[in-house]
Amino acid sequence: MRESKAIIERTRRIGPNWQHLALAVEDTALAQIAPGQSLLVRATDSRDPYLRENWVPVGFDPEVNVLQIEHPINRHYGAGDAVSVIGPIGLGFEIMPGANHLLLIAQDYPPTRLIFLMMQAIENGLAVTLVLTGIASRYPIAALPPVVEVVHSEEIVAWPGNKEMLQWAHQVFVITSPVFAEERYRAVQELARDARQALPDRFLSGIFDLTIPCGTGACQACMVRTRQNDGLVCLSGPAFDLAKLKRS
Amino acid sequence: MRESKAIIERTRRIGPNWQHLALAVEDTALAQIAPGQSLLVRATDSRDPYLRENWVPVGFDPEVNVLQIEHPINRHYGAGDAVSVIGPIGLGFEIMPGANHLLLIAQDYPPTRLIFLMMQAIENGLAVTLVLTGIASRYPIAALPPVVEVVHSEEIVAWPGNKEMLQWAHQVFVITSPVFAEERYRAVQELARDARQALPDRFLSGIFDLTIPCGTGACQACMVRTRQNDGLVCLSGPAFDLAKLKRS
Amino acid sequence: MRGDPITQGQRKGKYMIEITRAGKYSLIIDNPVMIATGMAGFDATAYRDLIDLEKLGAVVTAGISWRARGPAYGPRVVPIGGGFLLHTGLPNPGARNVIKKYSRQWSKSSMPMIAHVISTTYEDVVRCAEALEGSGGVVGIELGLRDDVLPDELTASLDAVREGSQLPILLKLPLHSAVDLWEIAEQSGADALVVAAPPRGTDRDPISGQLVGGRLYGPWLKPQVLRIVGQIAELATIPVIACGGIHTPDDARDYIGAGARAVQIDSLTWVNPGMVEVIARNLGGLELTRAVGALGDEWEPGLGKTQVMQRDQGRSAPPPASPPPQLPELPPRDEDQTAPTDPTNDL
Amino acid sequence: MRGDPITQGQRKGKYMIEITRAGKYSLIIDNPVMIATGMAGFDATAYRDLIDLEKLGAVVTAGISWRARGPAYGPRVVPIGGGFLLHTGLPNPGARNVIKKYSRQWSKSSMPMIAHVISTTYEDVVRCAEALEGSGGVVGIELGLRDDVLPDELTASLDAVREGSQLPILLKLPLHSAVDLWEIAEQSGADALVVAAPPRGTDRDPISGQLVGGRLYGPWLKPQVLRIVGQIAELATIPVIACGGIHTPDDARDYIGAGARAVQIDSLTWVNPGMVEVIARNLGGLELTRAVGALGDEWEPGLGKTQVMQRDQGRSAPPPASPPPQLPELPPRDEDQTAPTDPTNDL
Ligand SMILES: Cc1cc2nc3c(=O)[nH]c(=O)nc-3n(C[C@H](O)[C@H](O)[C@H](O)COP(=O)(O)OP(=O)(O)OC[C@H]3O[C@@H](n4cnc5c(N)ncnc54)[C@H](O)[C@@H]3O)c2cc1C
Ligand SMILES: Cc1cc2nc3c(=O)[nH]c(=O)nc-3n(C[C@H](O)[C@H](O)[C@H](O)COP(=O)(O)OP(=O)(O)OC[C@H]3O[C@@H](n4cnc5c(N)ncnc54)[C@H](O)[C@@H]3O)c2cc1C
Ligand SMILES: Cc1cc2nc3c(=O)[nH]c(=O)nc-3n(C[C@H](O)[C@H](O)[C@H](O)COP(=O)(O)O)c2cc1C
Ligand SMILES: Cc1cc2nc3c(=O)[nH]c(=O)nc-3n(C[C@H](O)[C@H](O)[C@H](O)COP(=O)(O)O)c2cc1C
Ligand code: FES
Ligand code: FES
Repeated sequence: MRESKAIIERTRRIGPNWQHLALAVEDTALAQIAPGQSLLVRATDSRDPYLRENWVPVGFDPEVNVLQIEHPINRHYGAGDAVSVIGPIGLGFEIMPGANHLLLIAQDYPPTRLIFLMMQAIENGLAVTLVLTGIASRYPIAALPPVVEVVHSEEIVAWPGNKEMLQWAHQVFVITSPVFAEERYRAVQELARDARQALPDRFLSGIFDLTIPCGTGACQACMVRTRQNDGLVCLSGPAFDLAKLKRS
Repeated sequence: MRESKAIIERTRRIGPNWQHLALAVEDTALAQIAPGQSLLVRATDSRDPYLRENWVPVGFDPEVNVLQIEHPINRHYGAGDAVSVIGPIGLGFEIMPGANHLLLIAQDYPPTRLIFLMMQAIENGLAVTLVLTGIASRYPIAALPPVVEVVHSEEIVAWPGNKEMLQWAHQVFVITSPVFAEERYRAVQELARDARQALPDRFLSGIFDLTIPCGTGACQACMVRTRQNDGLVCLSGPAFDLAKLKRS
Repeated sequence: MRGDPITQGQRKGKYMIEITRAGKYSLIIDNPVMIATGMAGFDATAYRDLIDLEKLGAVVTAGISWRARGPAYGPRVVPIGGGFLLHTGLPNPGARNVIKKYSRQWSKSSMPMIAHVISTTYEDVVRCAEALEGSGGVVGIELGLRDDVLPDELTASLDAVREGSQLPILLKLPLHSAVDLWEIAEQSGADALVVAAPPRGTDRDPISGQLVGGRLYGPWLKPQVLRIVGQIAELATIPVIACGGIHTPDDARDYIGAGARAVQIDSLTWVNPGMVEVIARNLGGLELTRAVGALGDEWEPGLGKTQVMQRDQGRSAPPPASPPPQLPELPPRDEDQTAPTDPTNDL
Repeated sequence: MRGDPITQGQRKGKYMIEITRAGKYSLIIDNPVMIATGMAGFDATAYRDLIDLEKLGAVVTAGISWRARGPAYGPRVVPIGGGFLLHTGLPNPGARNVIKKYSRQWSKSSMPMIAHVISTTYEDVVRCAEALEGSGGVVGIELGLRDDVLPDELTASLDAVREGSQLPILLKLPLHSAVDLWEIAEQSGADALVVAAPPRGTDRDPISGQLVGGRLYGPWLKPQVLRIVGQIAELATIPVIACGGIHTPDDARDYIGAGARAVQIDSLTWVNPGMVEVIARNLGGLELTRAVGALGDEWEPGLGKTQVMQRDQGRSAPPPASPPPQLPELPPRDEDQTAPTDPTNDL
């Protein structure tokens, strides 16, 4: 992990609340960035916000070393702005060998963390279904490739056809608000147990979108309560096998 | 004094360190703003900087309610940015009746506070000489009207021809760093006393460019040590008759 | 002092909040939001056109001493990260001159004025309190202390104010020693505790390069003060008034939730005066008696009552904050459990 | 402890700064800049590619207790105005596991590691100190305390560390009580005072809506801590190490100027790690002995020695800061008056 400079080359509004930033990175190590990993960015000389922001790539163009970043429109960035980048943060999502059907679920939470994975999976010929529940239903899907099946649901945990989908899926990634992660991830596990005989290891991964103060494993503020109390989102996250979490 | 909105309509670089912002004001009371007065501006939602900035007009176009603000290039402003304005702060400079020759002196300090006065004086047919000493020599004068006589000096307090100028001037405005104001304003008084028989009241005004936390007279942080200890820059400044100051 | 804040009816058709000890030294205001000392001058008229002062519960004057005080030498304002350092020297023309100049305005104003008395010598504080009570314009005295005040000095200063006047006394405690001093203050006759005076600090003025000592202000004061307000309000038997870094209605509500009877707004008054009014309007609706249908903590401008109710019912509660394993922290105060009884609930 | 910082020669061709009591418990480092506890994990290797660790004087580990501790429940980071609140619960796998995992790395590193010991029970602190000394990897122990620690607890914790080990003990004092506790700490055998641990506060997590209590970090800590460092360093007879809100080389120099022997960098490590190295490089040039031609306080990257001299001679001095009329404030420490004696002066 290194600190380097990057330049915002373009900004594009993709919906009422979301923008995409084309970020030209100088550190070629970032060319290896994988779905799941993110960047710690300081985009201003100001001390407000004080902590670095966690920027999530949704795409990468290796020809020109440009990352697509999805960011809420709570701030305006100008083309040409230089930012300081620390990264990559965390591990890439691990797709099990032979997993051809991916089920991605954004439970009442923006699916941003799932988009890069979705794009790469499609490129590699996998079948992908994206489930958007609760407020995630409002996420602008116009920009997504038509080959993705998108399912909307008002209800937060379950969705129409969830049983069948959990049956055919080879691997599932879920994201929800960290505030409700424990109860909601448990509910998804219940759904899956109801739907199928066995839950193989790594079948269900939950993404923990916690605030990342340091990104280096130093502060331990991003620890997820695994059986060993050793899961740091910034080092071994953001996705954790739901079967390995500690239950309170 | 009121709080109102204003829009930055245009930004223009006038030198390596200075920009002009065209500020469209919504509060028509600000159309009366006079040379010497300024605005307390919050230009960002961020809390850095925390205190409002003190913006100094250098011109005003009453037809369109647009103020020209002179601002160091330590921050970039975008056309269309809305800012919150409290003002006007302070009193306008008082020109004595019959004063036809103005001498404006920026001692090792940006002359920004003098420019609006200079422009109005010229418009009203007064003769104006602008003396720029020390670092003020680097101020970009290309944008100034050619009718102004500009004198440069390496030396901070005195300048070539100071005696003559202090003799013919009907009124003098001096600005310098608040850190050195006491000693430097005293030195200018000495120069003036050497140059002429009598120093009429209000002949020499010193400008105190202090930080203005409140702008309302509430905090008393901008108090200048006058004989009565009652001179608040934000209410009765920024210019004070040098004859009325307390000497330590 | 937590729970059962006293509301004895309504004045001007609004709420009544007793911000000092009940009885002889009771002081009642109708909105829990005040402006803190030093923020609005000696009579607040400077903010007439920036804030609707009628919406405020009270304003505390700038510091007043018996003898005149001049301004501090050298730099007086230093920007610091997300805030500033202020060193004024507490200039004021002395109590008699302040009263001469402002007491008419105080009496005319329908908004209660509380005089902030600088604790200098015993005799001077006595005279200052006498003169202020005699002026007839102020409803209470807030006593300010040195940042490193000793318990004996605190007691002596309180005695001096009481010797000079029968006005309710609000004691403003320094941040760092508030937890150690509040009990002595309560026992020595303070009628309310103002928690806290901003801490003093030292930083370098970037313009002159000089080191400057002064009071520190900024939004980061709030979490420091909130913790201490919670600790003191838990135990004190006289009202606690919270002061420190309030910048939003939610900041003010957090203090009320921690047990403060009222709040004082500090530097927000300068950087965003309009927001002071918004906070007073918001907290003005804080019906501390929880009358039928009142929602203590759910007001947003533009949100109708029914919408509020609906939103409240639909919300899924976050899991309760569990205490950390071995590190006891003052638990957040339980929210008032009174259920809203408005019949529209059933719609 | 002001003045005459001890410099007993050079190690690795650099300076030597004694950051603890001279004698048996002396600890010498070669750069006055360290990283504070909790900021760089248990062995700092996470910052290997972000900071040239060789430039630092030392790194303090994250908190270590005898027994393992789990992470805090609920939200652990809350942004506050210009900073943040952090509530981790001080998770660590227990002293034996920490030592097993990191002591090889500690011994290998040429940068001194100081272990931060969490003051739990007497017995556990003794065992923890024993184990750490036995590991052979750390050069000293920094003892951390509860924010509301009582004098007796402080003394007992110091005793426990001393019973368990003969390593130099740095005691980290809480901000609010540092002025009251430093003397007891000095008398009870602390070998250095770290001023200060960040204050605790309470604020509302905007994501979950919950109140969270934790430590507060941000640049505004610096003026609060600088004042206290000045007060304590004036009187203490053991070295003072300053910690709080350092974000620039000038912040660090202000602490040294106030009498600190060394400094610890806190949250800057996370938000701008590159600057930590710049500060260490800058302060590395702070020749505390003021050798011939050395300029203690005038280093800027890219500025040659001769230019520095010229600039220094040409500068017109700002007027001295006059004390305010009646409010005595700790005067800024007199700058060392030793004139530079480099012959190039005369050019
Ligand atoms: C059952 C019930 C429960 C209530 N609960 C709350 C509560 O929890 N919190 C609460 O604050 N109020 C609450 N209110 C409303 C409260 O009692 C006041 O009516 C309200 O705060 C406006 O007070 P005011 O005297 O300033 O109104 P007015 O003097 O009538 O002022 C009205 C004007 O001020 C504006 N205004 C009002 N409030 C605000 C604001 N917050 N921000 C900006 N502009 C504003 C309005 O747009 C309007 O233009 C409640 C009212 C009822 C009937
Ligand atoms: C008479 C004299 C007085 C001095 N006074 C001071 C003083 O007051 N303060 C002081 O800091 N140093 C001072 N120095 C220099 C100091 O002794 C060190 O040489 C200097 O800090 C670099 O140390 P280093 O070991 O990191 O250098 P090296 O390991 O040799 O590092 C050199 C590299 O680091 C870069 N670098 C060095 N310093 C910095 C910096 N501050 N910021 C960013 N990059 C840097 C250089 O560009 C270069 O690439 C003085 C030197 C002399 C001879
Ligand atoms: C004798 C004495 C009395 C003081 N009384 C007050 C006071 O009433 N209110 C207050 O805010 N500060 C008071 N202070 C002092 C604070 O510690 C600080 O000096 C004061 O806030 C001055 O603020 P300044 O930094 O703007 O000069 C007093 C200080 C002294 C020495
Ligand atoms: C028994 C006990 C020992 C403590 N020791 C330390 C310590 O060694 N270092 C420290 O930073 N905080 C220590 N603290 C506590 C602080 O007050 C605070 O709880 C600690 O910094 C935990 O940080 P957190 O807010 O991240 O959970 C201790 C608290 C307790 C109850
Ligand atoms: S963000 Fe600090 S340990 Fe993960
Ligand atoms: S700026 Fe506050 S009184 Fe002038």
